[in-house]
Amino acid sequence: MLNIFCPHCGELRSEEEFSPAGQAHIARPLNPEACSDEEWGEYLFFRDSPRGLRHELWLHASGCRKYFNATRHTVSYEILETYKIGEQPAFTEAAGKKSAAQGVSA
Amino acid sequence: MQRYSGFGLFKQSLSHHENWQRMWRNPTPKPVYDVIIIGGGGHGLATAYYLAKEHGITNVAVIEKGWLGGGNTARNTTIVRSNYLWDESSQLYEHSLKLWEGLSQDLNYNVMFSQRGCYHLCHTLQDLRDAERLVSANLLNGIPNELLDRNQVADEIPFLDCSKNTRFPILGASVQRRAGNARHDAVAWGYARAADALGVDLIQQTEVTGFRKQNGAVIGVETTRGFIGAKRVGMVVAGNTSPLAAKAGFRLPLESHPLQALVSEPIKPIIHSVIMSNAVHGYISQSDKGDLVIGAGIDGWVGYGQRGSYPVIEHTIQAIVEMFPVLSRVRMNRQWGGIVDTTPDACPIIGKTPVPNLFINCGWGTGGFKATPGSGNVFAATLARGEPHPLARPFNLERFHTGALIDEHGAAAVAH
Amino acid sequence: MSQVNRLSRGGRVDRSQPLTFTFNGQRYQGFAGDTLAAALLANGVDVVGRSFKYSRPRGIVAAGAEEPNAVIQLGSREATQVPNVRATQQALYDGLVASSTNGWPNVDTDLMGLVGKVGGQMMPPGFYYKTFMFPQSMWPTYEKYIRKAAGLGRAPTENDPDSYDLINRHCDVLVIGAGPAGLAAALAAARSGARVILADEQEEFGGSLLDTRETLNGKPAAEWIEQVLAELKTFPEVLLLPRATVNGYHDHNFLTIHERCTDHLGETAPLGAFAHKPVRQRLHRVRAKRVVLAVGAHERPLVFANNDVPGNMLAGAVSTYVRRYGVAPGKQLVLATNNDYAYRTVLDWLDAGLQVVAVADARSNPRGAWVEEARSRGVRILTGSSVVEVRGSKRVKAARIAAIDTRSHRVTSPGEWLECDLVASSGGYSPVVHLASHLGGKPTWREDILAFVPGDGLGLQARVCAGAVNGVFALGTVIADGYSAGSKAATDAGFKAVNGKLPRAEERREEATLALFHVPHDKPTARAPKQFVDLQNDVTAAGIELATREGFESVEHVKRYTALGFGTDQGKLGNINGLAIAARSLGISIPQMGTTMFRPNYTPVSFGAIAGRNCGPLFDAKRFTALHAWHVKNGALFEDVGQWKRPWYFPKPGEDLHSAVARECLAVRSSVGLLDASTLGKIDIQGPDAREFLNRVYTNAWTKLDVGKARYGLMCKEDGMVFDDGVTACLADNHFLMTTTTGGAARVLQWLELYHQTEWPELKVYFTSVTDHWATLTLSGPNSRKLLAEVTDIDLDKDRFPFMTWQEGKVAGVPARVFRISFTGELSYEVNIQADYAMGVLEKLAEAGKKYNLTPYGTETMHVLRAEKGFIIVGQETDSTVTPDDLNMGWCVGRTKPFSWIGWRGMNREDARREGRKQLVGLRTVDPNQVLPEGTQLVFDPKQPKPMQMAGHVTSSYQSASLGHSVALALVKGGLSKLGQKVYAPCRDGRLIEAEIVSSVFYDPKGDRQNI
Amino acid sequence: MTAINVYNQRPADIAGQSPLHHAGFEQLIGKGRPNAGVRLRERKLLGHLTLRGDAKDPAFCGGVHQALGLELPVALGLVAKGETSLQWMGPDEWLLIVPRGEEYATELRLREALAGQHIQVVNVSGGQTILELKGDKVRDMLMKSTSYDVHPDNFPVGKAVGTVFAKSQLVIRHTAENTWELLVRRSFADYIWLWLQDACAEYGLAIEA
Repeated sequence: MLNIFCPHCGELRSEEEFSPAGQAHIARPLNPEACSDEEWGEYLFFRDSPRGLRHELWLHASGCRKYFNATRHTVSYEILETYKIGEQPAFTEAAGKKSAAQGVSA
Repeated sequence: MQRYSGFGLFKQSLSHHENWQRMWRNPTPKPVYDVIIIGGGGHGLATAYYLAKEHGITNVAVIEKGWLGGGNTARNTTIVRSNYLWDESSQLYEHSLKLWEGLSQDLNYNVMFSQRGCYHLCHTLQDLRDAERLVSANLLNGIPNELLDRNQVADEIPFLDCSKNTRFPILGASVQRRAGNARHDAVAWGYARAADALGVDLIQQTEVTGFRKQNGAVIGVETTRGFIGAKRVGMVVAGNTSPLAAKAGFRLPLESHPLQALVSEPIKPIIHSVIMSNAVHGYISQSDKGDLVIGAGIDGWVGYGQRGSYPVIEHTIQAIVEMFPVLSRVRMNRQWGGIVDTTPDACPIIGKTPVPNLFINCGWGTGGFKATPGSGNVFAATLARGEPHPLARPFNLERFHTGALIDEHGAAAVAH
Repeated sequence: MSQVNRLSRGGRVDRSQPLTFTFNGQRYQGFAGDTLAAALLANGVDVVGRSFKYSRPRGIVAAGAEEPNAVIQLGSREATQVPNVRATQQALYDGLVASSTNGWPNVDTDLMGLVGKVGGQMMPPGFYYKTFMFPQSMWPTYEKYIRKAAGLGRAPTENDPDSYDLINRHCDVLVIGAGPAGLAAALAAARSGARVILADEQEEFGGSLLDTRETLNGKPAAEWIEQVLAELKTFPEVLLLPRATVNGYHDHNFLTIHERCTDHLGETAPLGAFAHKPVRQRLHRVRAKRVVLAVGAHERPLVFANNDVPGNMLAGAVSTYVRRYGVAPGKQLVLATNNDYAYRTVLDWLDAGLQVVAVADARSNPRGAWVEEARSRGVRILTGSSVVEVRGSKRVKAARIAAIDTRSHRVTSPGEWLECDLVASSGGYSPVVHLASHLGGKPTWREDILAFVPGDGLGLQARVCAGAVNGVFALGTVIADGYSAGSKAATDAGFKAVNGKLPRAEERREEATLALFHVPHDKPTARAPKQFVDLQNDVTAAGIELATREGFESVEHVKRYTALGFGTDQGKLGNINGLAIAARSLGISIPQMGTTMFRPNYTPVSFGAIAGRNCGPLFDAKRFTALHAWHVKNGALFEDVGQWKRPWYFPKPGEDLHSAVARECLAVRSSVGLLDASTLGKIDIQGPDAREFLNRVYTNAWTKLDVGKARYGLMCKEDGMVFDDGVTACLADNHFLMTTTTGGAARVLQWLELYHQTEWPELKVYFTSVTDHWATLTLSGPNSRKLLAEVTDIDLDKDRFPFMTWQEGKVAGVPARVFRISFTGELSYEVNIQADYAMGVLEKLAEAGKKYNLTPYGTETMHVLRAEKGFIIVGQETDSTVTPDDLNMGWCVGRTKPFSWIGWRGMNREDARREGRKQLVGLRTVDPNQVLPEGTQLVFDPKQPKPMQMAGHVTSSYQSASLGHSVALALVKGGLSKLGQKVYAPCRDGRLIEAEIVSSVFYDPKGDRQNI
Repeated sequence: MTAINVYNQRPADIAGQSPLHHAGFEQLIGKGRPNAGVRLRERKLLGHLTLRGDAKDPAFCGGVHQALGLELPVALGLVAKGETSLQWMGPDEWLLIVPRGEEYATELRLREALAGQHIQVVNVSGGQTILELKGDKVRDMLMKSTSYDVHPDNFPVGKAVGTVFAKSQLVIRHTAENTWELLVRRSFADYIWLWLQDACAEYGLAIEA
């Protein structure tokens, strides 16, 4: 069971308090009317599902009811960081950074 | 191929079983094949078998990064059924179920397919409406299915708590009597042995690391044992589809999630069919060895670790004890997880990809095992012709652009 | 009642407390402190079970969790049966009743054993894949007999009288295993001030110290256990958990501990103080900052011919029974070993005054301290030799010791048959790497100790290993290793380590173990008598070799083809031997072969313990409205809607569903009815951008909704499919009250928050759920105005309080907000009251309503009434594939709204706009009294063959008492262009119901009645 | 203030029914086991207001202080003055509990102090109740019910945490030594009551006035 640092509550909480909400940083197109069916379909359904780091949206459903982002490794399940909506991740697959301790996030 | 039979077994026993042949060869890859199938799970092996058997294409390699049948084929709860809602999916799964019904003889390998029936319990009025809709659709599609009331359910399923004072009382159930279980490993091994006998090369411990393209079209795969050429490549790698598709340069409407299951210690048979409940959220059957085989819902996040989160196990066990209170003192032996590639409409994607000569068969989500023969059969036809088999056609990738989804999530929870 | 094998002295059992128990119908006596296995051995019970496949007699092999054979059925009463209890882990209590799980007519004379002997040769691994195929129709019959042989024990057929419990724990250091390493680790961690949990699976703490012949500080090791425990008990933040097995090591240092609270007292928990029945077992859900794994090692047996005959035991187990339980499981001992440590068994046996026939040591020239001690005490030691075969059926009668060459894997002398009744074997020690590998980390092979030790666990487990699991075996070193592991764990968790003096153990010369797993036989493995690797699953060395010959080369293939390690012991004894045999057969090394995956649980856990309290009434929350007690008093039956219990209908004596609903419907249509609508989701929305937000999340326009008015709205997901609906009222310029469906309340609020928090944070708006704050009483029917007027100060005049508006005022003396909206098509008022005061209002309304025949109605009547009006229910008319246009609700779609609201782009995709989509229509059956079954599929051409082309399906269907005919709603392909045409419902029961496609509004199509 | 509808929803002269009215606590007082490990009291029918606003805006913090005389608590904080308490629920959300009947006047006072700001004040009094738990076994009972660490080192007095509780969710408030409060939603109250009786059975549960 994951241990997730809620960036709003400021502490680690058990996974039971959270709901995963899919891939993070999927912005709604600013002008949906300008999207082709193909582009709209990509926005709706096409997601990254990498073996490795993934930026995810989570909801602290039983806690502060806020959405936030997490950078999580999809094989090891380590959470490298959690960060608020609107912020950018410090860890990306390209940067190839690796965390020291598991479950502990900034 | 050395033919298997009771007599053969007796004959071999006289020579202390020292003369059984290998079930499949361990071949060195050829430089080029007509068709390469990436993924030596049940679906990939079935594809290879039907390519050889039904389409005469035997210059085929199955490339497996681990061991045959080592992915979800080895980690599922072995349920086989075809009672799906929409015409497109019920016909595909029924095609599969019909192949199951003769599979042991076809492969000369006992896959222990037992048609002991599968019950879907109804706990709410909307469940009953949905069941009626499903049963009715199945019947008109020529797929036998029945709807039972509470008393019939109580009569047919011993020890199921059908009393009215449970949290979610059972109001009825649909039952597909031709549904059941099969021995999961045997399916992979049976197809492997039969495909090998027809000349298919099964190449284990070899990972595909990339695709080689010419003019945008795939001409072969890069592997940990070097380049292997192919006229067509079929990708049948379930949970690993997204990362592999990324190597081929395209994205898919897929997420790979952990799907957990567990078994009890072996006990004397007490559960004689497959029993599923969406409302209480668990399902159960009992293997021929006596293990209660119990399944859960998928974990909500992407994961390739072949393990999920503990609360899912807890909730599933609660559901089982809620349904069958007499199992409270039975003990859970082992749990595990598979990696299931899920699509937004809970239906597979079978057919062409944006890359010429590269075909996919993926997105089976939680329902892949039951589809093994049908999936392999229609995908073989698709690879042989270069065009989707008619049953596979609705399951194209384009549906996620046009919106022609085939939503098998089941009717949404009732409102008001 | 005599305990023939009980030694006259020694052991930790309490000879002053005899306990009686029954095994296979026979009464025996044991002592307090015994395990069931110890007591059975004390009474000379050799055969405890029959093997799974060959029905061979089997006896007790081990003394702990690794026991494969002594798996018994426990329980004297039906309800308290427990299947598959390991006798080696079950404490003896007075009155214990146990039996073997297989064997017919009984375990001593099992007729299936004959089948095993005769047919065994026909049952190599995977034999069932190769037969039972012909004819195809016979498989169910074959399977019936296969299933007869399935399983070990049986489940009870009555409900469990016991209760179970979960408890969440957090600690700095969890120490797993309370042997010498674990005790030292716990001490070190406790002294640092950390929160410590020490858990051990056995009845008492001490682990190997409980039966060791070694001393600490020159005194019996048990004294040091007492010292450590006494000190640990002085720390308030230390929790000691005996009888508690750590079974799973999950992600992010979450572990589960299965504590057996009363299993040592009886088959069901005994009543405690205040007639309280304590929990039988408790599952601890632990989040540990750091873990110390001090779980020890399992001894491996050697694999030789007939090594399954009762009387074959692990060397260490023999010592345990002698020293800890005062039981000698035989008279004449032969030891087969490849290591020094096993010689302790010989010394213990001699100390007990018993006869050692011989030791077969596979090493050529062993000179360790205990070897020399045995030699000096006159023990015959045959070096370079092993037991290659055993004779006996229900008890070992003799063992053949022969010289062997381990390199060429050959027997090099005919050897010698020695009479004996007990063969102890030791093939080395396998660290218990299970927990360390639960997250997928692979164990590492160490050639120096011929064993796998925990790997780095991929860095996913914040743990330290200590003692034997670490490959550290000498007692003094083990304690030092434990203490330093405990210190390290505490330091890593943020505490300061405290040095401590450690007890002194004796130094002893000990030599290396020789690599021997499978003992060669004169005959080839396939032809030799069976050499068992996995006793529970009857997996033999020959079977493993056969698997590799047939092409099963991966360790997982071998495991799956032979069933090696699939038993309830999960291969704790057999797996390494099996790997070694497969590796040799394939010509590769053991580490090249690798191990299979280790999965929770380490040992099995009761379903009840995993479920805890969350069963029965607590399986899921029931949600109730403030008026529930009134509904109960008025005879309501309830429908589950999500977690809510909603009144379904209110039958009067003698009424069934249909007659009650007909009465309720007519009452609403003719006078006035009352519905508890409190379960609808309600969201208070405030902010200057509230209106804009509504414009974006609803399909229709909200810009012009005036204060005081209310409007119905549809919500879609981005794919253009309907997902919720409801009425939203404008309470003030920047203030709205949204209602949602009952089932959708939480999901809608979450969805609003999602868009606000992630997409449009710039919009100034807040959402707060007020679902539970307001109770909602709906009065519906032509007399609702008259009734309400009697209890309210609100002016109900139809012009001053028109349809789709709201007013504030007192109802029955309580401040209320009243909404004039209607889901029945009748004049209706939804009265919203702070829930605390709703009951009083309801009682006054009911009193005042008597003269209008005010009739409470439930969801069923609500469904009928709204269906008569063609109003949809999300989730019944929709299923996530239905657009507003499909519902013929285009009037609710704001096609010109400036912002591209959620769903607009989606419903304009190619497939959502194609011809021939299913559309919502009404159906009138040609026979007005026939009611279409809800859910039934429809066809245009009933004569077509199967598979039929389906036209759609019935979503709602009722007999309408008001209209005198049935009404149905259906989604029909192209339905709106087919009004007047016929469709057919081929029903399950064989009926073919013919119906006409009509408008979905059956009742009062102009809507006059709700507008009066 | 026409932009927002503020409405006094509580009748002055009518007795209300709290969410656990049907449990009949009055009849259970004094009937439990002697020296019960858990003592329970419903703090019922209080005024509950949800307050939303921008914590980073000094005007908001100042306005709240002006209206209530309480500092806006930061994450997981709970402050109290007499019978009034203010609790952090989320980064832009607080729960204000005032004596019964004072919620309307309090809302008006808050709105006056925060005039012109984008805020939300919602009366939620009818939708929730407070269960106060005292006794030396409360912590053990909480451990059975929530995965949150209730050790005083982690959960000191003055902290309040929204978390899972049994199969539901609620807020746990540590208000004094060995004194805890559960903030329970009305429709779940019966379930929580059922759970508490079961989970406290081994410690003894006494109802207090």
